[in-house]
Amino acid sequence: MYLWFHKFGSPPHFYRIAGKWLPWLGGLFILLLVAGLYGGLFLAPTDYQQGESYRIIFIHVPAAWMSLFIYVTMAFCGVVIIVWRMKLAEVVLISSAPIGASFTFLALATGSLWGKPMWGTWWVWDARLTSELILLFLYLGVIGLHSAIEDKRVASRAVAILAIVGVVNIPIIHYSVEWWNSLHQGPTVTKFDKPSIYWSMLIPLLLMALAFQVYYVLALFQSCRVELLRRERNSKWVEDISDD
Amino acid sequence: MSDTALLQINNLTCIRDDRVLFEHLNLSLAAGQMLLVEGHNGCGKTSLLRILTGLKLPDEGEILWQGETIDQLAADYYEQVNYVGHHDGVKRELTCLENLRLVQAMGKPSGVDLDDALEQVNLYRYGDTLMGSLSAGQKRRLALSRLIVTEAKLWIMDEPFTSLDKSSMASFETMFEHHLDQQGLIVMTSHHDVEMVNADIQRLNLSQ
Amino acid sequence: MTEFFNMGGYAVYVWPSYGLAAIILWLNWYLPTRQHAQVLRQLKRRNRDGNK
Amino acid sequence: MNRLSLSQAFIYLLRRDLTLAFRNRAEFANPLLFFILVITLFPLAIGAIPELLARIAPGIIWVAALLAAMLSLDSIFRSDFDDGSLEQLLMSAHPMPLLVLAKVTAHWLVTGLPLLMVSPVLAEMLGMPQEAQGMLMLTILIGTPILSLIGSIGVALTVGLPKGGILLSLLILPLYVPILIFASSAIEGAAGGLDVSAQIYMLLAFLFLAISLSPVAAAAALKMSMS
Repeated sequence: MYLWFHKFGSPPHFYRIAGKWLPWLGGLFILLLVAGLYGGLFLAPTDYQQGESYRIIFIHVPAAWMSLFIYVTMAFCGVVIIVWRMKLAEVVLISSAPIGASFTFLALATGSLWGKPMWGTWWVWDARLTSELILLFLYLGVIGLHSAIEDKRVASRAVAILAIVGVVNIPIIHYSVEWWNSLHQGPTVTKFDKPSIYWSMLIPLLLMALAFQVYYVLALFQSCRVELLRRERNSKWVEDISDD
Repeated sequence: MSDTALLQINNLTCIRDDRVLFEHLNLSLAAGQMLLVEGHNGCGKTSLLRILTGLKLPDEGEILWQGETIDQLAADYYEQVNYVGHHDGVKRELTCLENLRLVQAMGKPSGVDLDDALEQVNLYRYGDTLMGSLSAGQKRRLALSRLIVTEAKLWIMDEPFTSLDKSSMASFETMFEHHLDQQGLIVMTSHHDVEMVNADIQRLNLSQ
Repeated sequence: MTEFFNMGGYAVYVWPSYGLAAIILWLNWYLPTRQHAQVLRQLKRRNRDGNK
Repeated sequence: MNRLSLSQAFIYLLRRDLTLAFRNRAEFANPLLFFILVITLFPLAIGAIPELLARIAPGIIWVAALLAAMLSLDSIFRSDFDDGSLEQLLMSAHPMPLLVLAKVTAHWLVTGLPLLMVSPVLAEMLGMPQEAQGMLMLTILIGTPILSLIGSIGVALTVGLPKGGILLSLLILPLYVPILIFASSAIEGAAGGLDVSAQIYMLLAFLFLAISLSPVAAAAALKMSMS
């Protein structure tokens, strides 16, 4: 296991393997996406309260899940960076940040698009939206710090620390925002009231979540490959690759 | 060789941006020896010194002190190291004596009386003067006096003679020789010619 | 079909959501792919010049 | 001679930083003046309507305290970084998290404590009810050390950067959200005569968490910033 980890973690090996996996991951993503969209847009029945507008859920919820999942992945990479100084983790961490930030943005934007017909306004200080907004700031902080430090190995260690500090704070922020929300607004109409979620809704939702997950790996691999080439431009293996 | 070597540099590589400053550097330094790092500007002298202090991480390789990596030793290593860098590391808003007391508080104090130490670097009369009002050379002398007031086996110095005049340079050279006689180790860079005839000096030229 | 695109009157909210998702997913794929090609081109030039 | 014990080293560095602050007192008065000024601006901007001011006073005071803390943070490590004292501290024989804690404590004593002392005056000016004023002071007493502690991580990460100021606020302000929420709600609750022990316990929990974790993170970040 350790050997595998070690081998997979070596930049040239990762570069090659990731390149090989890309088409397969792409295919899997398209498959899941088509199935999820078909299930979500055609098969799932109309919600009796929200009408057709609830179909935003198939984008919004998976995006929100991913936004959290990616941040946790980044913090995990952060631990690996600090403890083992593994180069691949540095690349994964910083390549994840823009993807995570865009999922967070997507969750916010779709939340707002959903909120307009439900609440009659584009923005409500709903607990989930608010913590998602703060999460977006956390992502932007990681990206900003990384781009501000010139030496990329130093920058990686800096964002590793930041990501770990962030992940310790995320549950605290999340629960305090939720608590604040319950205090100030009383029992609001939370849109995730789950009026008995049907299997026909849940399955497309899970399919879409899976599709996003695969997409994350796909996009991550691609941007990791770029970042690896940039960082290792002086090493032998990059020279060999670009010689072909 | 390796069993008498206190400080060992193994396979050290340092890359800055696109340039390889040095690659696969191997060296060892025994008690009573001095390493003089030479080379033109930007060739990685300061980087090498900072890697030796553990402040900077090498791109490859490791530093061993008495057979153990300095990462593992951490505070145990720092107790035996004194570093004088580009910056003097003294506070303008404190007096000479206050600065020295702080140096002692943060390190392992030698038994030397602070007034004697100031006397030795020719700053006795400025003991209660704020550092901010002293000249660059005087500040440098105070920075170097940390070598006297704390007890450390390994001295790492980056251009220790900057802004010093001939006579104080000579007196510091005597001090360095004395340290080597006491089985101490020195790693330093210097633009000035070092005239320490009796010392066991290894030279490392990073430009080549 | 029109009924489907109409989304029960919520088309203005549903379709932009899906459209935005499509744009964001596409960008996250397209940008690194383009950069990848760019970096490879740079490296090729450098290699032909023969300097390290 | 032996090196100092941990507590001696802590006290020594704390005293040194307090001496430095005292000799630079003009610089350390600025965040306090900023705090007072920002609060003065609110009645001018939204109108001197007593009920409204009293209603939003906890929020105003806490947001101003947050911003004042942000502004003062840079001074924790800046001068030590510039003159090379920081690398000497990192190479000291004492554990760095302890030294960071000493510096943060000194920082709080010279920037957080003054906020605590002027806050009742400002609360009175904004017409905050008596029963809320005690709670305001309590939350500032517990809350501002957390601001300094969390802030020290952010400064440690950005101290080596030429333009770290704006970035620092992006890194730190989101992490301040829970403190802001619990502190202002405790004051509001107290003004309404409610039991706010839950909020106070939460703030205390944050404080202990911050004391135990943030010096370690800040020390790691400083080491990173030096390389």
